[in-house]
Parts: sequence; structure tokens; C-alpha cells
Amino acid sequence: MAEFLMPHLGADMAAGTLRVWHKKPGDRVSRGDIIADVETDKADVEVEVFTSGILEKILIEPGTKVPVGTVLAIIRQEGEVIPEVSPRVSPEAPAAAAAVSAPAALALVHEEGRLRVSPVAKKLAQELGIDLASISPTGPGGRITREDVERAAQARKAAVPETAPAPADRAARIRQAIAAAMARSKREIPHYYLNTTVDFERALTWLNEENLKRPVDERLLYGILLVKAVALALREQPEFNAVWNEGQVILKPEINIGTAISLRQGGLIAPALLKADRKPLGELMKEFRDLVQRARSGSLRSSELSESTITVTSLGEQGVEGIFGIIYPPQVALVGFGRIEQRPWSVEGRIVSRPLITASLSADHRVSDGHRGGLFLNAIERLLQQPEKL
Amino acid sequence: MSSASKIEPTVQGTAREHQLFLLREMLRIRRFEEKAAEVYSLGKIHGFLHLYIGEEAVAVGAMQALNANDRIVATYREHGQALARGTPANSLMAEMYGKVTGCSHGHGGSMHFFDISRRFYGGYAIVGGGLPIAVGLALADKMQHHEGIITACFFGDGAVAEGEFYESLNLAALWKLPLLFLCENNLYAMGTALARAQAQTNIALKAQAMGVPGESADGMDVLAVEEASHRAAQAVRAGNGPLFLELRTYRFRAHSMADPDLYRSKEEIAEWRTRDPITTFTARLRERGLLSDHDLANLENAVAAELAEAVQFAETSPWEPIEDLTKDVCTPEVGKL
Amino acid sequence: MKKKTTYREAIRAALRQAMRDDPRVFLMGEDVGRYGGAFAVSLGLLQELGPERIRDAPLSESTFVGAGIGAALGGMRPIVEVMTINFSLLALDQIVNNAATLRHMSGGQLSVPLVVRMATGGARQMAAQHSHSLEGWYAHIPGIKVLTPATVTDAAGMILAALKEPDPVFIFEHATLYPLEGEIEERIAPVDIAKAAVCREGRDITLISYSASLLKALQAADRLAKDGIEAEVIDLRVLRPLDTATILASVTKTHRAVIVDEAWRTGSFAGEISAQITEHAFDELDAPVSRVCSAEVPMPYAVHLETAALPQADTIVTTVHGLL
Amino acid sequence: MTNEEIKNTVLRLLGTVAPEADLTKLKPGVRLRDQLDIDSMDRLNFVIALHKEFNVDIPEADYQKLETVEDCVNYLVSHAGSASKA
Repeated sequence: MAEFLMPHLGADMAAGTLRVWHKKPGDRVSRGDIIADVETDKADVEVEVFTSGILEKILIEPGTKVPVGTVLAIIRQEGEVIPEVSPRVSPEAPAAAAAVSAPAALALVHEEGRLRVSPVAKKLAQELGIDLASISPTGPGGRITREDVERAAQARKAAVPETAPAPADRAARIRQAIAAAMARSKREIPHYYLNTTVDFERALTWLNEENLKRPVDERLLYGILLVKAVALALREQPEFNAVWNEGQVILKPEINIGTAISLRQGGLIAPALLKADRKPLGELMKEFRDLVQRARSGSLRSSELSESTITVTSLGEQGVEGIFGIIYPPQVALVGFGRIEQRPWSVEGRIVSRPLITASLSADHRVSDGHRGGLFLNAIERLLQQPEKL
Repeated sequence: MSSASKIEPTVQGTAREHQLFLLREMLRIRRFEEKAAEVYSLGKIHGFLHLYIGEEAVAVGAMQALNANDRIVATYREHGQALARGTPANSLMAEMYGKVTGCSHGHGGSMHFFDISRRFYGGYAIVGGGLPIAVGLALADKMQHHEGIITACFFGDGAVAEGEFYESLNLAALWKLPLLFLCENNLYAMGTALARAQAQTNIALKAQAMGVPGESADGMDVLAVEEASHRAAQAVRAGNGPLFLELRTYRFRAHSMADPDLYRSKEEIAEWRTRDPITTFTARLRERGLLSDHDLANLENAVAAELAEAVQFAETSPWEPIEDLTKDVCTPEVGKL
Repeated sequence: MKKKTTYREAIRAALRQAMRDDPRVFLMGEDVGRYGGAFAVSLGLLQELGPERIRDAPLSESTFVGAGIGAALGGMRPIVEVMTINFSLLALDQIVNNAATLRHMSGGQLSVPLVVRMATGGARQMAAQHSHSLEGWYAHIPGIKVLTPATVTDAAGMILAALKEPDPVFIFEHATLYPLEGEIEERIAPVDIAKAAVCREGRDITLISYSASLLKALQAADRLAKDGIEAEVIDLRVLRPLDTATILASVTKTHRAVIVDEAWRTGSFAGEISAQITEHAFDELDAPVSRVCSAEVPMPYAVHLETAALPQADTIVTTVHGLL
Repeated sequence: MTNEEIKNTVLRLLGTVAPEADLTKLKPGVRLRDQLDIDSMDRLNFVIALHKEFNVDIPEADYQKLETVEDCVNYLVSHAGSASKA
């Protein structure tokens, strides 16, 4: 038994319309006979059959358009009996190349409040811990240039004589950047501190089960649950996802969580997990692993260092119980997590042993008050009770 | 043909085996093209496919006049030339499937068969594009004093409208190059009949105007093509400069698979089918008692087996790994010449 | 022992040496023989080497370039001279569809060891049809090399290097460079044809150019030095393959770049270089990459208009000041 | 693979996770966490490396069986067996 298929009749033909049958069931056909007319985009084409035999059954009626490869008729060999067959449509030809998206329009609307700064200047300012907003640009069109940043660094050095000249090697330079940022934070930001204890039982059990289902290189660390909880909590308390700029707070539309990563030779760097509230845990974990690897090999992009809208630091592994962190300017909050510790905990009046974590918040009192800080911490604690929803 | 050289008419008295061989070669081409059309309709071959059905006598006849180290340049309708030259059907079918075992590693497809081991310098898809290449090959042989080696350049009546046709004939004649121009005049350049494209339709006359002596032959008669090609090749081999052979033939199928063939009448096609190079030659051999039904059945079975194996080879051959995408763009060993 | 010579005579010496050394090498092109070459490059070679090796071709650019490809396939080492890049448009099909393509399309069976030379560029009041600068088109094509000698040493040495290549090499000689004076060795040696050259050190900005435009870049650099601006000048020498490493090393040092290219700005090869700098050295830039190209006009005949259309040293200087 | 080969491979993989560590001074019996500055991320990368190298699946529950270099070697000998890559 042979199937007569809708033939592929031209370079870009995907389907054809059966116009006329030149044979009827029971007729004898031989290789090379014209069996039907098929209409393609170009014209009506006489179609030959490649197998000889008796035309058993016609499956597609004239006037029907079907994709190339669809069975149109069945041809039986002499004396062969054929069971009942339903018309089978062959799978669609592989899709043509993905449609190319049109290039975005070129209307460059200069975002209000956005600084014009050359890439190299932005990178240097980040490393030297200089706030770009504090620099008066001399470049063409009001652009901040590398010289402007260097001049600002010199001016600051004069104002604070004891800091050593910018050291050559990277670790020392990072140390100097942290020192500058922390000193400025303490000088300018009125910190207030809150902490709460989080019952981590459900989160850990869910995590263990989840990791059993995942291949080894997609396993999750508990830290990523903390990051996601903070990100989702920020949706409820947006004033903690902001920056302080020239005397007023600017709420940030995107939630980019700066994740504190300790470097081998000492020092700390907090690159951003961008849009952390919108990404599933698996993706966040993958990006986090990549950030750690690139942070420790010194190949982070300058944008990743300057787009965090809040910072999260977890010192549990170092055995620390609670954290009273210093906020990274220009951010307005920092969330810290201590170690997971089995401690007595009352559940519905009974004392039981539970894995507990101390979650602490350092926040800028110019921007938020303790009342909002408490709501923020409670939101984090509540979200961690439903890990499957993170 | 220049009257000076006297060519020994070896063709008429050919032994029976030779004529059966000619028939077999034409059958191989005919069945190969039918199989190509079949697998094309099943979506196994894509892009363009230009079938040689009806013109078999030209490739088979002309090929008999060429030696192993002669050079050949053809066009995108070159399945017949490649098969007649000896490139295995397996590697041609695999090439049309796009497999790495294809004669061009899947890079060329139906229009660009290459086989340097047989000095087959390829199919060219730009009409007339191969002629200057053939001129260069013949120039190289002349400059290196490769006595007795000629280049045969196949092209169609369509190329006669390209500037490169006149430039190439002129340069070959000017420099007396060992080049045999073989024009397969199948009366149509895709959808344009010769008379609707050429004010002067006597192509051989055009060649003479460019300084290249020319002659015409019946492209549907394999023995006539063989005889004319032998005479021409001997003359070119003798160093008398280029020659032009117009072989009048006809393609029974459309220009390519996508062509609805609206520009020719059914009657015209039917009339030319009565001069099918295979059926007419088979009848002639039968009349002379050189071919029995048994012989013909054996030929058909042998050809069918060869083609079944070719399809199987193409189906099971591997694809070229993507990592080799740009491997052949440049030649790796630099400076080693 | 070096001897004084010109760009044109250096090429002639290289052609003579190549043909003396290798019987497979021959020169083919319009009026290269009896006339001695439109730019007198092959003057006298016909008398020295004979009509077999110095072949005047009829005005059939497509066919004698195609014949060059065929002869290369047939075992020769042809040097085809297309009088000017303007006439090479008639041979583009042979160049793009055959010369550059045959190796890959044949699955690696064929190599086309062909050298093609042509004059290029304007600035001689030849008007639109004789003043094109289209090397960038050729540098777009995979499968061939594109050389743009700006010095006498490169003009001679690149021919010998090109003849050793197994794939097609296109050499563009700017028409105004032929009388350029310089020195070459008695016995010419092939030069590198993969690397760009830093022909002037500098720290404030990088000027990137090739062929005749390079001389304008060097003039601009001299003038900038008087204003205390140290410009680094790079001679690309080779457009394909492009030596991106040398370009990026310089831009990382100077943080600014201007590309000088006689082609029309839109779709120019300068555009490709600018894209590569922005892609690979974005964080090093203190200003956008700038380009000094020809005005987008069919080259006018009148000298004051042609001068205004072409890149000039002072356009380069004003562009540099705009970036600092 | 012999114990010695497994040990060398384990040390090599440790080196990729903690490049600055001086592997020659590592005491095989002492907890890795007490000798090297490695955190949970490094441990995860180490487990992934062992998985790829020895084709052995290490559930989180077994982490405390991999505290020292000796533990790792014993664990791998009993779990990986012949499946490990040559």
C-alpha cells in the first residue's frame, strides 16, 4: 500500500490546494502518470504519481488546501486489501527563521535626572566610591569625563588628607572604595536598626525536597530564598527600594537586589541581581552563581556595580547571629540575615525546637520610620513561611 | 570544423558493448532525474532542481570525446554531465540531500556539483558565469604547454544573451586557446524562447562572427553527438584554437520544479517526446539486433539498484557538524605554495 | 642595499622579481603590455618578459577576471590588473560568486590563488565615474583578503606576500600614491599582511586610517601636536582580516578614536571599525567614536567641490577638537 | 582509579573552587571549612565538580560525609566505584 502525498513543488512552497483529480478510485495508475492538478502560489501544476498500482481511496476533496506531505490518496498494489485509514496531516514544515524584530525607534529622549557620564568615568567613579551626582561636568554637552572624576578624587583627598593615594592593585583599591563609601554613609545617613526572628522550618523542609528534584548543578542555596523574600516584600513597602539624591528620595521602579559577596583576598562587593522580584528561584540562583564567579575573578561590568536599589547580606556561615549593617549610599536600606540556629520556639503554646534566623534591617531615617521598617521585616518573615510561593 | 584535420570515423563501426554502454549511461541519467523529482516532492531535497530529462544524449555523447585529464565546466543543470563524467550517484544524491558525504560536502546542492578528482570544475548558477572560468583553465593549459589537454565548457542558449558569451569566445579565439564550447540549445532560456531573446537565432553563426568556427548537431541522437564531439575535440586537441558545437536538444520537464511551464504548448512537448534520445536509440539498437528485451531488463534493473543504493546512502549519511560552518571559507595552509 | 624609488616603480620591481622567480606568475589586464599600464606601473615589462607573461586583455573585465580565476584553478599564479576600481564593478559577479565562493562551495576541493590589483580613489578631478573608493565593499566578502598599501615598502612587499596566499587577494593602490617617493631593497621581501601598524605614538586620541587618507591623518597629527594634543596614528594596511587587537589596544590607551576613510560615510568600512570599537572597548571611551568620510555626493569635477567632498587634514583636526 | 588518583583529582577540583588555597599544606583529616576560606557557594561548586568528574550523585544529606579530604576519597571509592572517568 503506498500513500500519495501533497508534493513539495517549489523552493518556498509550504501548502497546496487540490484542484482536480484525473483518476478515480479503482483506476490503474503507473509511475509518471498525471494523477491530479495542484494549485500553488505560482500556478496550477500537473502532479505525477511515483508508484504504480490501483487508486484505492481519495482522502482530500478538490478545493481543499493542505500542507506539503499530507496524504491525498491511497494506492493499492494488485490484490492487496487495505484497512480503513483516516486522512493523516503531516507535521508542519520546520518554521522559517524566527521573525526579526524591528529595530527600536532612535528617538533618544534624555531621561530627566539621568546624568550624562562617559562609560570610563562611570567605572572609575564606582571604583573610587565617588558619587557622580556631586561632580560638576566639564565634558562637551555637559558630560562627566574621566578627568572630572580624577579631579573630584584629588579634591576629596585634599579634604581628607590621611587616605593614601589610590593604590595600584585591585584589592587595595576596592578596600579604599569601601572605606570611602562607609565613611560617607556614617557621616550622612541617620541609621535606625530593627530585627526580628524568622522561623525557617518550612523554608528548609521545602528547600530539601526541592533540591532532591533538581539536578545537582541547579540546586538552590537557602540564601536565594532570602533574596526573593526581600524582593517581594519591597513590592509591599516600596520606600525601601529607593535612592537618596540631593536632598530628596527617588523611588526606583525596578527591584535590583545588591548581594554582598566576600572576595578571596578580603573586601566585599555587592553586585546587583536585576529585577529580582520578577525572576523564578532557579534563574535567580543561576545569575547569583554567575555573579559570585565573576566578582571573584574581577570581571563584573560597571553597570552591575551601580544599579542596586537595596543590599542584602547573609553572614550566617560565619556564625554571626544578628547584623547591624551600614547602608551603601545612595541606597536607603540594608537587610542582614544571621546564622540558622536550632533554638526553643513556642508554637501554639507548646515549646518546640525550630531552626531560627535573625533578620535585621538598617534603614535611613530621612526616608522611612520604624513603623514602616517593622512592616517590611514582618512581610519578609511572612513570605518565608510560604517558600513554595517565592 | 577546419577542413585541414581528417578525423577517422570510428563511431559507426562501434562494437555492441559500446552502444549498450551509451544506452546504459543515458538510462542512468534519466532514472536519476526521475528519482530526484520523486524525493523532491517528498520534501527531502529543497531549493532549486533543474532536470536534464530529454537532453541525455548531449552529456553522454560529448563525454565520450573527453579524456581523463581534460577539464569540464558546466551549469546548474549539470546532473547528466556529472554522472556521465563518472562521479558516483551516491555522492550526487547525498549532495542534493545536503549531507556532508555529498560531492560538495552539502555546501553546493543540486546546482553546484564539484569533483576535482575527475577535473569537473562545477555547476555555475549565474547564467554565463562559467564561461570565463573555462577560458582561464584553457589559458593555464596553453601557458604550461600541456599538449593535448582541452577544456570543455557546457552552457545553454540562455548564456548566449550574456556579455560574457561574446567576451569569452573572443578571448579564446584571440589567444587560440584549447577550449571546446558546447552549447546545449534546448530552445528556451527558462521561460523565454530563443527567437524572443535573440535577433540572430543561428548560434553557431554568432560563434563564427567571434572568430570561433562552429557547427550544429542533433542533440537528440547520442551517436551524432558523439561523432561531432569527437571531431571537434580532436581538432581542438591539435592546437588549432577553440571550436563551437551547437547541440539542438529539448528538455521534457519544466525549467525547474517550481515552473508551471506555461510558455510551451503541450503539442510541441509531445512532438519532441517522439524524438526521445533513449526510446529512439533503443528502437535503433533493436532493429539492428543489438538489444534484446532481456538486455534492456538487465540494464533497467542495474540502474534501479544503483539509484536505490544512492537514495539509501543519502538518507543515512550524516550532516556536517555546525562547528565546521566556516572551515572551508579560507584555505588553512597559508604561504605554502 | 636600499635604493630610492617611487610607489609605482616599487610595484614594477616586485612584479618583475615575482615573474623572474616563478614561471607560473603572469600579469594580465587592460593595456598592461604595449601601453605600459594606465599608471605606467608595468612600463617596459612587455619588452623584458614577452607577450606570454604580460598579456593585454580586451575591455572584458568580467571575462579576464574570470579567466584569472580559471588560470589560478589550472595551476598558474595570475596577477590581474583591473585598471581602476570603477571598472571592477563589471567583474563583481566573478569576484563575489566565483573567486570568493568556490573553495567553500566545492566543500574545500578548490583553492583560487589569484592576485587582483586595481587603482582606487579620487582627488584627481576625474569626476564621479572615475573617482570611487569602494574597498569597503570588498572587505565585506568572506573568502578573500583585502590589502591597502599606503607606503612604498608595502606597495612592493604586499604583492610578493599576496602571491604566496592560496586564496584570492585584492590590492587597492590609491591613484594619488603612485608618485610617492621611498626606498626599497634590491631584493624585495614579502611583508606581513595580517597586522595594522602604529606609525605615530600618542596618548590623547587615536586616528585610524589606510591608503591615501593615512597621509592626511599624519598631517592632522602634526598640526594637533602644536596644540599640545598627542594623536596616535594607525595604518590599517589590511582591511580583511581586520587587525582589531591593535585598534583596541590603542583606544584603551587614548579613550578616543577618529576613523578617516575616503568612502561615503553610510555603510562605510569606517562604520564597521566604529562598531567594533564600541562593542569591545565601550567602557574605555570618553567620547563617541567619530568618522571623517567623503560627503555623500557623486564626486564633482570642479576642484573646489571635489576638495570639499573628500576628507581633509583640517576636517580631521576640527573633529578631534570636538572630542576633547 | 586508585585512591591516590582519586585524592589528586579531589585536590585538583578543590583548587578550581578555591584557587588561592595552598593545597600542599592541606591536612587530609582536618575539616576543609577550618583550613580554607570556603562558603556554601564554594561547597556547592565543589559538589557539582565531583558530580561531573566522578559521575556520582551526592544528595545534600551526604554533605557532612565530605567534611575532610579523607572523607571525600572514602565516599567516592564506595559510591563512584568503576563509574568514574579514567
